[in-house]
Amino acid sequence: MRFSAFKIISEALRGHKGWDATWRDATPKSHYDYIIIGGGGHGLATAYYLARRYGKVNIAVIEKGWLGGGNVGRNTTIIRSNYMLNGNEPFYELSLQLWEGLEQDLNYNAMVSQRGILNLFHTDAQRDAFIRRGNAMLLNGADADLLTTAQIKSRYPFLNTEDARFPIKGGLAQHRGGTVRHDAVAWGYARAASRLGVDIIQNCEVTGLDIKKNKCVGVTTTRGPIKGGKIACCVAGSSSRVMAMAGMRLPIESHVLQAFVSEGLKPLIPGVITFGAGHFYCSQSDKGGLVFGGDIDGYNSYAQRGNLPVVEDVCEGGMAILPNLGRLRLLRMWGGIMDMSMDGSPIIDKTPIENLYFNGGWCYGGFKATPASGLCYAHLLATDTPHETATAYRFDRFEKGLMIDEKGQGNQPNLH
Amino acid sequence: MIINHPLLGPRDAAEFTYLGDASLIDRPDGMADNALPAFIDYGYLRDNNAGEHRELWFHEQGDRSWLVVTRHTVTHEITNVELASDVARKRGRSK
Amino acid sequence: MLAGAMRAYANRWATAVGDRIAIFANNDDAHRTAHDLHQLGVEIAAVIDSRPEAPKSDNFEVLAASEVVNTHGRLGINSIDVKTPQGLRQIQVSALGVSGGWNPNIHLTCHQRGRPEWDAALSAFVPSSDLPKALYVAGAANGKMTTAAAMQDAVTTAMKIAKDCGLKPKSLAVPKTSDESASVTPFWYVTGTERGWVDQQNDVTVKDIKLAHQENFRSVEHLKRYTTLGMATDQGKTSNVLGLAIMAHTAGQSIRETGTTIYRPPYSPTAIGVLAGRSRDMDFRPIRKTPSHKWAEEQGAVFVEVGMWYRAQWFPRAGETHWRQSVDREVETTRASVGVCDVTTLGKIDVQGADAAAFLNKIYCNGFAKLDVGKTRYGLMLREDGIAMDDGAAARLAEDHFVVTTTTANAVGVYRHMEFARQVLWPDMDVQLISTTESWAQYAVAGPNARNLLRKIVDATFDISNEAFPFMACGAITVCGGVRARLFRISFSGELAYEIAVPSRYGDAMIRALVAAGEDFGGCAYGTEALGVMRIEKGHAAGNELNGTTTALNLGMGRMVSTQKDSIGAVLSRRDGLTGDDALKLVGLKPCRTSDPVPAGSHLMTKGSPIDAKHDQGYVTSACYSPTLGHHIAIGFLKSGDQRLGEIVRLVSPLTNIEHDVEVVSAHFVDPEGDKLRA
Amino acid sequence: MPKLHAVSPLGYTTPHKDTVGAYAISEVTDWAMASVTARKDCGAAVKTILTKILKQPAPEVGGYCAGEIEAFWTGQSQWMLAAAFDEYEDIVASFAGIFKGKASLTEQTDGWCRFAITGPDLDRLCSLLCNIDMRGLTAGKASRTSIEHIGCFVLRSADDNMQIIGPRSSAGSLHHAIYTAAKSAPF
Repeated sequence: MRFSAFKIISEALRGHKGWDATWRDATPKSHYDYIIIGGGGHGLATAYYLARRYGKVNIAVIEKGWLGGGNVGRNTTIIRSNYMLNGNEPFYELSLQLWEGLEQDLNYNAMVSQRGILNLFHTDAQRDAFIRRGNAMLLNGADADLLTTAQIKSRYPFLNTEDARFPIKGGLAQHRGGTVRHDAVAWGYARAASRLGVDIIQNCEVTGLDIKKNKCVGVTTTRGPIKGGKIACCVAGSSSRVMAMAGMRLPIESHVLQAFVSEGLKPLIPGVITFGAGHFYCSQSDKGGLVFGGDIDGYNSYAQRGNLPVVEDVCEGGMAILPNLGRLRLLRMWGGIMDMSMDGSPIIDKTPIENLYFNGGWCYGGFKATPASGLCYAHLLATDTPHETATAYRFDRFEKGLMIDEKGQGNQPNLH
Repeated sequence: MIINHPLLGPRDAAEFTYLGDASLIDRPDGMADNALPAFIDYGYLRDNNAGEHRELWFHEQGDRSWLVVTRHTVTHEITNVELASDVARKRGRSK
Repeated sequence: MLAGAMRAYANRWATAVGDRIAIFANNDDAHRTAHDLHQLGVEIAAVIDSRPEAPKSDNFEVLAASEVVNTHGRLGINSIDVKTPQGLRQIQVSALGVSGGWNPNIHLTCHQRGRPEWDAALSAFVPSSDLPKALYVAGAANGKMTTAAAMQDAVTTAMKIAKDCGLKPKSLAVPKTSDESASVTPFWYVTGTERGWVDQQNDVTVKDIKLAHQENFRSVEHLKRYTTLGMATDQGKTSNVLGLAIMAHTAGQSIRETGTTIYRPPYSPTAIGVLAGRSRDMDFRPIRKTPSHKWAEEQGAVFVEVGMWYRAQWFPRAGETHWRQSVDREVETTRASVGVCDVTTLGKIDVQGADAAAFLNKIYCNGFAKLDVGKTRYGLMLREDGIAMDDGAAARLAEDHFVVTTTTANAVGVYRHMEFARQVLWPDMDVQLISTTESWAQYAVAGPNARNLLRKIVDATFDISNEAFPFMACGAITVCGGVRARLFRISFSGELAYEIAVPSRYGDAMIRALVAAGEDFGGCAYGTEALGVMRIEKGHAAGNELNGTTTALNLGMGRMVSTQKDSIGAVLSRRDGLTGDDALKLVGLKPCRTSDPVPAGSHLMTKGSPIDAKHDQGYVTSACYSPTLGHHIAIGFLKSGDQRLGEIVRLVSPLTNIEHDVEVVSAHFVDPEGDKLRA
Repeated sequence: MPKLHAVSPLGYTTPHKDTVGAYAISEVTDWAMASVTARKDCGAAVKTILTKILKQPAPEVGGYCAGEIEAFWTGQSQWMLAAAFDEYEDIVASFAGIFKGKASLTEQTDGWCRFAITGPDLDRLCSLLCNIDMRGLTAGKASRTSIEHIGCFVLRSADDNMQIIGPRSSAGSLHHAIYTAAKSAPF
């Protein structure tokens, strides 16, 4: 069944009786050529591109809980490709381009909205760094625009430009950035993958990796053992736990990142705005609630819930640039587990164990990477060579000293 | 979260700054033959377990002690707090 | 509306929501609502109870085993259709109250991700039996829905808490209360009608839930996300149980099998301004001012925020209409005669103890053990991953006493790092640390007349001649007739220069005295902009160069990393990827056409190569107009830069529409041999 | 040669004082201060010397000994020693002899601003400012904590008398925080 305007009209006339299941709930088979561990955005996208772009069949995605229940369902929905370093920018630009064509590609409305993203800066040094970054974006074929304080004032009149402790001195905008309905991304990929024959298996937790003579030949799960040709781990915050089953220690720590939503209000914020003198970012969902966030809580956590000091810090950051939010009520907060890597950049690579592959270390930037992560991981799985935009995302970059450290914080994951 | 400081008693976690895994105490010898692989392991690889975790916190807004906190990374329950200097000595870091 | 709300309006605020009310319910408590309203004089049209065994009343009609199946009215309700065992009836009403019974208030038990459990007898979720340590629930929140049961539960729970705390509580009598009936029989939705409202805020209907099921959004989490059930301001307090009961029914599962989503904080929507408190507008973060702040204000200084500090950027004089005029004058005056600059904000850490020198040897990549007392040395501090962390000068005031300076931005982080090294890495070194940043007001005095100026300030008993107090000397002195001070002969500007520190309470007087003394030589005060210009002219790295990704090698200081000792970061700084032949090197850049700017943030391309990211050769970190040289200059990082002096490269900044040729030169634009420093 | 005149952390030539309702908030500038940190293995010896100087037992963890010469605990084997500014302006030189290399002394006098606060129900006033357990901070106790993002020491000399010591550069912000709290105090 394809979604179309005609289908919507005809279903409306027939009482919507004809819509079928968005994806098929599969029962595990005894063997797959590709087993993708993790039914989040990245895992589902990997399965989809593996089937669609690389023509592979006999693929399973196994998910310990419900599909899309990890970070793809608990983020602030922002997409952008405003990176500085050559190891990152081509990858994220590929991702943004995939977002731009996603809905046609998947035949699913993921509400991709290129409403723009604006990073404010507040010091001369920040301006210099943002110019360097904006130039890197343009040199990589992305878009970037430097805005003056006056331009910002006229476009975003509600920002605090009058009585600010750290006055706004300008901003770097990426007009192609924006937001996407996060849950719909998981559903869209699930539906498209399922239609290509991918088995999506929910409530199936991996309890062990079947490794014989340094070769991974399958997984054991709560729904029985499954043999596999290639086993691909794609579990974000649970990366260390799953890879520990293969005896691997990773350059990753798990940390909790909180996100917040306010009660709904009429359109106020036209795009995504980030504060540069504290950590706060905000956009407005199509339902009207402000969706915002800030720093990770800062200590290792698998708790999917946050702590109050960061709530306070985020609200302070919000009030610093958007003082008109004072009486707006915060409705709900939640936490996701971030696989914070040692340089703030991800890993898409083979492991030292044959046929075992790894995708993780997304820190808190995984959502925007979803399409490119899936495509590049599929490329690696299908061809055993890294995708051209992901050649830097290797395990060995730490021993070689080739870190991709956008923030310059070094090997302290909670600072990235 | 409340951290029960071994000298000062219960204090709000907001007074502290986090560093990471307590294995950072075990800094390798920079002059040893195998220094490079030892430092790569020390600097970059972590157990990152879901469960009991020993980790370093600095009482920045307090007495400036570095502490080793034993905390459960799923429940956040803190079961032990020690002065990092004591732990370091026990682990053989005396000069 | 909810029947409970009608009762609250009536009992608490003496407000009747209508003059003729019907109540549709499945539980005894709703009859109490009807009773209360009746007592207050509101006409009860009927109580429609889905249960065959509904309680009877003398005061109003009760229709047992009945359901409201439709409502009528345009702007408000004026009648309802009721399906009774006897047939369909239309009843005139002005308001309809609905009541599905009560849910325990379990929200707080979910905030640590506790999973509520279904209690079939209660037809509601109750707190998880596996609660976090030290969390107890009593009363209605624990599913004890009558006053007497809640009281009993409170006493039992209090006893349990006391026992768990190791106390031996005396037994407590339970207060006597009424024990009204709370009987309820589940009734989830009216069949035969499509648009039964489930979430009244987000307009989720029975039909939407059935459609979610049809499209495989069957997990309660999917149901919530797909239909937006429970995501409005009540956060599902009125709709969640209903919604998932309908899903369970549709899926042919029990509610226990279907499960529930969990509630997230806050319990009540909370104003963002409340959570932010006073930290807003100018009070967002505290302000740090140096002791000369008031003086600088009097001079009309333009301030800039550097971290929490406010620093004077430049001091405009009459007739100067553009900031560059002021900055150029300050630089020219300093280079020609003498200038005074407030450098109080630099971090200062006192390092004492028998192992102080050995400790600094660990902290800095270069050697400190052999530094003579009375001397200062530049120190470069690496992070353990081999990347440059901070730099500064360490002055040896005594055999066992150093004072270390840090950059303004990194003062807090460096102190924390040094405490880590002291307490955790080398816990038995005899070394003590304390910050003295705020104790001293410190001023740079720079320029050929710096010594002449200081001779008017420093007490005559101290010989500050070049011979007695050479480049990199330091020591305790007195100024202005006995005020304790410290003098360091260090230079950031490349001029003959000193930094002089006095206790902060004298800082205001000191800056006035220094500037007044400088006037005899035509000197002036200079701000952070002129400071920046002079350090770029001299090729000194600062924050833009120490950006967290650069190594000593990149900064042109690779040989400083000693191989003779074990210092923090030395090992990892030697990794292949950081030491390749094409590593970035700090270079100077000057425009081929002297009128061109060389702005920071530009990228560098080999001349003739395509202009794209693949061919990127480096980037500009710091730039300024050099009044000394009469054109713009910059420093930046270029691949193999030290091998490329004299090469013409392409500077590009597509973001600001700049592209032109620049020449790669030494980063030391002014006095490369350092003759001025030692004069 | 010019004479150097001192100014207070708030920038006045004489210490500033405010009265807000029942509260008096006074800038205090007449203490010289030095940190005293025991050298390796000298903790006990330094305590003995401090006891001699203070003429009362040296403060234990979290302790504050008021007096003509006063001291409070700031960290492991570390104290802040304070004495009258007029007499002890060069406080390190004044006490270096008595510690005889058993402790590292560092002048801290001008690193800090100090506000004395007197008035009723200081526990509640301070609970508007910081998150330490004020009821536990009885007379003779000291604690370092954060007040509106400013790291401060809070000393209690009596039920109705506290001292807040904060970084000198943030004197204005700290004063504003205390003043605002006193004004907001509904008691």
